[in-house]
Amino acid sequence: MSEFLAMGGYAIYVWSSYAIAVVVLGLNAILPVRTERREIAELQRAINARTKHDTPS
Amino acid sequence: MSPQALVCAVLRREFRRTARNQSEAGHPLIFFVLAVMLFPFALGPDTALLSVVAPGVIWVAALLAASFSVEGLFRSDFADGSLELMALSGAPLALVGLAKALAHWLVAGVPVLLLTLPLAVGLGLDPGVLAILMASLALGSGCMSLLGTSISALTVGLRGSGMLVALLILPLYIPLLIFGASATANAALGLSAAAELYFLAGLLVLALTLTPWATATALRIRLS
Amino acid sequence: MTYPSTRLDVSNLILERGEFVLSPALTFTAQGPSLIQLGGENGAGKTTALRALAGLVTPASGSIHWCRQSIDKLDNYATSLNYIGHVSGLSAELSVRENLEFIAAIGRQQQVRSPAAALALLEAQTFAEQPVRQLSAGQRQRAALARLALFDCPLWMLDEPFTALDADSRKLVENLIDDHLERGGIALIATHQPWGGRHQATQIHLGRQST
Amino acid sequence: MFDFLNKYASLMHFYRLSRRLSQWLAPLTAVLMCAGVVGGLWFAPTDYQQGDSFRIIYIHVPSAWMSLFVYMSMAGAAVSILVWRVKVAEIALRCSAPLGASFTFLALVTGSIWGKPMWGTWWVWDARLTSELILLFLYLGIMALQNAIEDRRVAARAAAVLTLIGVVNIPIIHYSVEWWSTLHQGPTVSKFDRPSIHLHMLIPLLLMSVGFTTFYISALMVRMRTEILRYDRKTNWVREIVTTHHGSPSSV
Repeated sequence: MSEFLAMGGYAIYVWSSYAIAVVVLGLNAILPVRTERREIAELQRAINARTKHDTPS
Repeated sequence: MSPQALVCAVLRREFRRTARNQSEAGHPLIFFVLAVMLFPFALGPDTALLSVVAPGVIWVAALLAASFSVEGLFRSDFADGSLELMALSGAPLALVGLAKALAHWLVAGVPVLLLTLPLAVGLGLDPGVLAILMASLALGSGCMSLLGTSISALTVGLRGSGMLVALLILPLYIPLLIFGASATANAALGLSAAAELYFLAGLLVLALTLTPWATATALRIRLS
Repeated sequence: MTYPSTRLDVSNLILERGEFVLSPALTFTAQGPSLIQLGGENGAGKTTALRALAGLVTPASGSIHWCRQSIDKLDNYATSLNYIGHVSGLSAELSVRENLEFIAAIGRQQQVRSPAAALALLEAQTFAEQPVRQLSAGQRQRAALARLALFDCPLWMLDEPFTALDADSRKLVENLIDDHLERGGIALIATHQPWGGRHQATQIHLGRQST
Repeated sequence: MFDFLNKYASLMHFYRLSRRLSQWLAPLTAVLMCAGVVGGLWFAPTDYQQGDSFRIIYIHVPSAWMSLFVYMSMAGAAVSILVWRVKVAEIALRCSAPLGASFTFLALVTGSIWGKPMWGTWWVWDARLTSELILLFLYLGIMALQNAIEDRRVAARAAAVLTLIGVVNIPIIHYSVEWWSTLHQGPTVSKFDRPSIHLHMLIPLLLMSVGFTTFYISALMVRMRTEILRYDRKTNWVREIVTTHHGSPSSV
């Protein structure tokens, strides 16, 4: 297992590349989902606020 | 209303406006000379080194001067409503864009070419290379004006569009810089610079055919 | 010389600007001599509506027909239209005459008078040589309206033409519009000032309604 | 045909379509990526020239390929914005730019890391890497222009024109950078010619490439749904979706 991790002496380069890939792709996966959830929550709040203050026209 | 008459009308108007506020038209030229003049202070006065660097320095300074001077091309037209008027006059907006680019080239491009002469001598560039530098800059400044007109039409009326135009336009100027600087570098080594000059001429023709459409579309978008 | 039969049909025009949908669907027909006044408080979309009718802005939905042809398929719509926005369209550095000469040179509309004659009609010839920068608002407005006398267009669209005009300049412009109507022209005016001319104006009120 | 396009490109239909699409696209991306990484790190034999450092290819090449693929799909969206005024294309253009920039950045970083063991320097002015660098600036330019204009519909159309200007310039930039790098470094074989590709090496590469593409589409879907909700927030179909949603997150 340890010689697998060593990557024939290029461990730093290979693993750092994969780590950066995980970070970049991870951010592109998680951040949009979080903004979507926040947007939905915001819209819910706006709708609740409007229905509460809606004077019957 | 023949196209030539339309182009002449736009040119006449641009020259009158430039004549009436010369200081504004002078700013990019002063910037160009200043930018080139900084390098002897940075690299030391010996012209042996300076003459090697001179073509690249002059090309980069010309690029920056063009990207700053092209920003204000439509600004006052957009503000005072004459852009709206030109769009509704029935005249082809692409031709107006082309005339504007030609006006910019004559007002900002040609003076940069003329200023290159004393600057190149100051940087110790020998006359053979200078001729090629002037040829490449002549073709290159044409492309700069055409491409710059389209990009400035895209950002007209936006606040802070000064830096925005430079940010959008410089990546697109890189091919011009590559062929322009390498043409002069080849000339300095005694090699023929024909290939690069042909490329620059090719880019100029491409810009002449495509950018008017882009300028017209961009202006219509900004007016909507 | 009267205009050939002219007709502007607008059917359920809906305009969108940023988040707002402007004006409930706009539908009207203007035929032969007719004056339409677009009313509504500031920001109700009068200018956007006028710009859409002029073809500058593409409406979200609805259609505009000039002489029974849709304006975006019509390439000579511009030659029959004289549009004056609330911005003068005159460059500050140039003199009034130079501006008008440029407008005459670039315009495809049918020119009937020399720039000097057009300026005289608007009593603007006294300051024709002054740069527009030095003009008062009323003078600049009259210089801008000189385009109405320069070209012969059956369709006029004026955005707030009477702002900054004193009483007799206003009378002057109203007469100009009335002459245009007598020759069978159509005029659309976006203003909330009352119309004092001879012809009867049909009112269209634009109310802004966010979606 | 255009009314059909516009009616069915309406945002509500697209929103529902993208929900269904995400349901199975996200797990597929995960499977493809894992298979590609496992294949690339374990099963692919060591390259006789570069040793194990060649395994960076499984990140560098797919992301470099994606940086161009995203720009081309943005150019397609740009044409449909300018010609047919399709709202969905406007939102697709706005949401694709950051993804394209991320792929380009990833290609740049992994490219220079890959170059380090071979040439001893972190950055080398290789033709392909330099073209990627300029492509990154094109993406940043499109994003900068979009943020500078408030009205979303005008911003989308302006960005569409800039994208088309960019797409014409990409081959010019690529060719002039090739010319420039051969001029200054001499016509050596470009450092990035892939090593003679062995079958076991090729399969993970294909898996990763398809995985990156499905990742782009599913990440784009999420971004677009957020944008659609914000765009149509006053309509009642959005109100009904939001109220029945109780905040359960949609999968990636």
